[in-house]
Amino acid sequence: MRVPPGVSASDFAEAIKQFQEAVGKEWVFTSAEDVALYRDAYSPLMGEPNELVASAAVAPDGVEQVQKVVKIANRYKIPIYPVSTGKNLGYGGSAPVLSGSVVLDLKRMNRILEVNERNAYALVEPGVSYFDLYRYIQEKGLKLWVDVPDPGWGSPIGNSLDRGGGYLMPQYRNHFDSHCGMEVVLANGEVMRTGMGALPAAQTWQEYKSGFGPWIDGMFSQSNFGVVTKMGFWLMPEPDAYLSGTVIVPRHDDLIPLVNTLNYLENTRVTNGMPDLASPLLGIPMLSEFAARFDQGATPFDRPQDAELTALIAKAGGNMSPELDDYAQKKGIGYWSCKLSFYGATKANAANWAYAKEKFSAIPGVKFEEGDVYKLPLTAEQREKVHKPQFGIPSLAMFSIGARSAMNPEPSTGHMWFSPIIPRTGEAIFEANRVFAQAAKELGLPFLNFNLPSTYWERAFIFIFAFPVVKDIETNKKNVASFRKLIQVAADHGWGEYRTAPVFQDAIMNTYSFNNHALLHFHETVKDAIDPNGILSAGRYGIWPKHVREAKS
Amino acid sequence: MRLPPGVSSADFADAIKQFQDAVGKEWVFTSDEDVDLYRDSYSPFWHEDEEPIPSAAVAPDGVEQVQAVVKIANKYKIPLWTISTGKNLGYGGSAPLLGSSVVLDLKRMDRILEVNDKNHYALVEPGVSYFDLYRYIQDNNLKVWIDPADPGWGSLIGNAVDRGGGRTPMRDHFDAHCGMEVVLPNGEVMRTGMGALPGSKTWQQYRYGFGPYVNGMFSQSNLGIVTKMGFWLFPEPEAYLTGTVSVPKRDDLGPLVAGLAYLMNSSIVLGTTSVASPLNFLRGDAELAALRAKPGGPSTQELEHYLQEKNMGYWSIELPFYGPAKVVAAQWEYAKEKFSGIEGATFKEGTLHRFPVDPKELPQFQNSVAVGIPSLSVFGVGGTRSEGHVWFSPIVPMTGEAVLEAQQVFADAYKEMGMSIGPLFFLGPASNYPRCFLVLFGFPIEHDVEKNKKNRENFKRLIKVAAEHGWGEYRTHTAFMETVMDTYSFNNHALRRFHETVKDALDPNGILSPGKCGIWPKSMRKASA
Amino acid sequence: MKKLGACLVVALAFFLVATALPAQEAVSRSSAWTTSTTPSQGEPRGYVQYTNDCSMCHGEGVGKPGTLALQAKYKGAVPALLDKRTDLTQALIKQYVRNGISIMPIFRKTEISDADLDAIAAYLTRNNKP
Amino acid sequence: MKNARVGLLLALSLMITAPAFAAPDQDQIEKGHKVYDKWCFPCHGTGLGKPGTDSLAARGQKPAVLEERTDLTVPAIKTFVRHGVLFMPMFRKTEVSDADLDAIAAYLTRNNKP
Repeated sequence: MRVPPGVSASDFAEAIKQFQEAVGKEWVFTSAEDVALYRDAYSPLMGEPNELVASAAVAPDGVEQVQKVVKIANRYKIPIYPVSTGKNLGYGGSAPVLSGSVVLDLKRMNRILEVNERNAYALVEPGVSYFDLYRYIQEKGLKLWVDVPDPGWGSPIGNSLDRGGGYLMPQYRNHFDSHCGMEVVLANGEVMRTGMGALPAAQTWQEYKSGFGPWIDGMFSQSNFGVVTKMGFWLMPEPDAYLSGTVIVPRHDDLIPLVNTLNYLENTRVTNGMPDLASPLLGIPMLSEFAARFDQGATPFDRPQDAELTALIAKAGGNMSPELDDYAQKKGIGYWSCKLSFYGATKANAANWAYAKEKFSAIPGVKFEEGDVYKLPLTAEQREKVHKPQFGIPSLAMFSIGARSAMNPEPSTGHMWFSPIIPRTGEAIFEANRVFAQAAKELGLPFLNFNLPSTYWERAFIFIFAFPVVKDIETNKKNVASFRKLIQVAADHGWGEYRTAPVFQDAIMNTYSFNNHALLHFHETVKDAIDPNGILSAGRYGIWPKHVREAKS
Repeated sequence: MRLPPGVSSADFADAIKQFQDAVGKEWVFTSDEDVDLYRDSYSPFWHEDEEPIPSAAVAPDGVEQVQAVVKIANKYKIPLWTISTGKNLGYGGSAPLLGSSVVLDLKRMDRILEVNDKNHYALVEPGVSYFDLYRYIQDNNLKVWIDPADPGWGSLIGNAVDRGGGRTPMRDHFDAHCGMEVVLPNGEVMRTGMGALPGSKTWQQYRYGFGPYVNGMFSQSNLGIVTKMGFWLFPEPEAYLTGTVSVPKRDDLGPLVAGLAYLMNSSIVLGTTSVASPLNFLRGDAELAALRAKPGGPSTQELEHYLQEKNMGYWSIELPFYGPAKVVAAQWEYAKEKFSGIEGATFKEGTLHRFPVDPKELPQFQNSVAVGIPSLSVFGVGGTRSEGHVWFSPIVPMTGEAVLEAQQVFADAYKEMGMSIGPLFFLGPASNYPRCFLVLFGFPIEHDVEKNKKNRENFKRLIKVAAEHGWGEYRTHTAFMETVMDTYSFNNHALRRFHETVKDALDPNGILSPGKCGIWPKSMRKASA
Repeated sequence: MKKLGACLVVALAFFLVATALPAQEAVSRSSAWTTSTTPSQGEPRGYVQYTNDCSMCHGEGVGKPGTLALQAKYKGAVPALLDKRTDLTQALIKQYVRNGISIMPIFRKTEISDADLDAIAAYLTRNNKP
Repeated sequence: MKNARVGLLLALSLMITAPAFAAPDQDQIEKGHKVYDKWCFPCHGTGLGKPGTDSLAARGQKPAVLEERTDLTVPAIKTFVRHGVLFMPMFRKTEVSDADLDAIAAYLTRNNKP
């Protein structure tokens, strides 16, 4: 049996025994076969000696059991690594950052404690998945939508603590922002409630976020300061109707006013769904149609099969070229498009779309396509047709991106997401493409001709792209090295990643270095004070306990 | 000269000299006359020896000067009480919680560093007031709104870190911030969110950055001094429309509030509204007075009948709509449809305003704060003889039942305390925060020691009554911070003990704002029970 | 403990009769899906588990990457839908669930317990020729 | 102690009649107007929502708008600004500096009869 770093075999055996007493023998996993189930299925280090793996796993079924496990871990200074559903594939899965940690698997804590329809919120445990919560709401016939990320098996708690995003109105699709109230087991094993939850008879734990005194919830996101055991979420009332419409602009430089106008419309809540950028000319699909294209047996890259165009795109190499502009004009193909979504009253949706068209009309040559209009709830037939997350329906369709399919006969074994935040301007999109295309050339990476950012956040773009993980160790090694270089390239341009897999957490935290790493030092001071034995998620997001930092230096 | 607790006069004199070297002699205030300007004008301890008066005040003009002051304070273990504009009257003003602290007055740091009207944000220093930023935006003809707190002289930063609220779609002020610069208790400067990335392009566009999101730790706290902060602004919309919904019966409050919650949670209503009742405004009416004088008071039916005769609803809410002119009309139409399920509901449409607003229309706004124009009209609340007020401000659920229950509970408590009440007792619970009601009671402050003593006792009693019913204060005057924090006691005060652990680690000398929100440094902490 | 006991009993009971699938099984699930729907009362446990744990990727309809992948791999030589297959062995099913394949990840025992996996395997091999 | 001092100051300021002073120069008055607009107008100006004006009007003060007064003295203005009155708080020197206050006083006494 693998033993956690710095722990004697006899202490570990003793701790395992006590874990068994705390959670039941069958919920402590120590056999090689069982522990292997906690490997990161998409690990870019898969099969290498430095792959991040657990020594054991413990699966408590309630907050008292979590407290017991944490106290035992303190006694024997055993590093533990909580996961909720452990399905944040591409960002680390259920494997720890520090090899030899004991995974604290919260999947069994899957109670939905409350769903309140009138005030539109839910209180859940970490093992609850989006599928679970969705099914519960459907079963009770509640008129509520859950904002789901692309993979529906994720945990609302885990995803929000990792600060993931979705598709509905801005205040819901920012998953950390949409939470309200936490229960946390601290590193000393004590249970704490935040916000109004600290008031013993609280009536508004899920209605007012910050309570009284310092609002500390953010400390438990992307961190290793506590184990979140309950969390509240604001849900979106089922709207009256949905409407979409697409704006198409003809020229390369039109992206700049397109984004500026979009920002105005989104920041005034004229459009309140996730805007969906695409390029008909370059064949960059909308995010909401990406997965569906696999079902149609097509490649996701949707552009005219025309040799002239292919040659022009290759020649432009991701840059502006007058020939491409001319081609787009000549053929009447839009250079860029943006699909807008509207949730609300039928007439208000129509009036908002009309107003949006009026605003975009300032761009010469702009065209509009009317999209879908649905009176909600959707019919069974409509449900099959739509991009489910935009209607609060969890799905796994996005995995088509890496799965075997007609256009991808040799599938990867996973992927890792490179996800820098860039400004929400057309200029920034152009610059990011120039910079990353240049870097890709230097690193010998195959790249798309052009990448459009995602709009999960209302005020910034994520310029996200996937690196494949394959069976071949050498290829993975090269990709990991390239990924590291891109982190630096991005940081040099003022773009930082919003989230990453454990392999890269140190490297990215190192780029957030203002004033000699003041922020990291702040985290370390807090870490040492509230987790003096350094037992919780050592190394997560670049924060290491004192003894590991000292050993390193 | 007063001395901070535990500081020798020689040390204090040295420190003052060094403060003068750091910020300039004229910006260190030590004379009684100057220091008195830092008293809380609305102090509930007026004319009493407990009134916490500072020993001195230091006013730096930049982040380096703040760092220098903090380092000196650490050397001599001098407690610093940070204020921005110091105008949160009713919650403490510019006076410290701990008497004889040195006030760190950031009013001179009043630079507007950036206002971006493409991505709609501002980056400001703590001394910038809502008036300042509003004028800057007007002078530069930028098409963005600010969301002022009711008193327009407040600081964007100060109000946000106190977690104040306004009235427009960006009304949750802490929630609307993006990016901070903080001077830590050790004098180091730190930037949060994307600001930690040198050369960051998105400090005011993406909040969280990478790793733990620590910004909330600097709200209602004493863990750092915020020296810069970004705020998301609302782009100037095309139009603003209000519509008032009135319902005839007391029990209609349930469906009225449920409808409001739906509209707010669906982003149809994007601003603050409050539940009002004409009964609050008809206190002088003889017929109502007669009804109230009846033994046992009027029955609900009698009140309903009385209002019906006057052609008034029992409850009303004024819904604000922001957006394109045609959209706000459609939203109002939809809202009417939603509320038409309540029998006897009536609707009254307000004036549609288009922006930029014609200056001639401005006088039509009783409170221009709802359209992003700062004002001081809220001070009309005190009446002409008031010498100030402190705010009692519990959060109650956004349901009709909770509002009725709170009215009953607080009315009973008032009666028990021998305080006078109106027919409904409190003015409208308001939706300054998106999911709950904020109930505000202004406790009058007078320059009468006995009355203030009694009022303080009553205030503390109300805090406890509220807590017993699960309603906690969202913010409070320095005089009551400890009492309020005491009520947030889940699991033997686990939250406060957590704050104390963090406080001791970050501020081992306990120099920053001791006692703020009930968080004391180790050396001043009462032995825990 | 009471809950675990109940689970074990169900698991054991199931194991004993797994080869001859009962038409009606009292589904008294208490661990993994306490919070979610079962397709309908009285469905065989393996079907319930398959629906909850597998069908979101391997089911029918659009947006099912597992089904798409198997279609692409076998091009119709065998059904792309797992629950139409008659050639899967229980050992193979368990192998995929516990080790993953391509972008299908590993499933832990807190997600799909051994007993659940037995049930799924039994369900997916129910029509196999002996 | 401190409260006694405030009382004394107030009393003094009220007793002292406006001393004869040289007419302030126009620059000072203009500066005072600007500072007044920034710091005093939001409460003491004209129009709706001006609690300072409302309060003085309710007391029967005519005119209720400070700028229209011709009976204010420099010490009285300074006393009110530095000590507050009723719900009007006092103002610190980081808000209204002594020089600014001189200018406000000059502005508000510009039309006084000598």
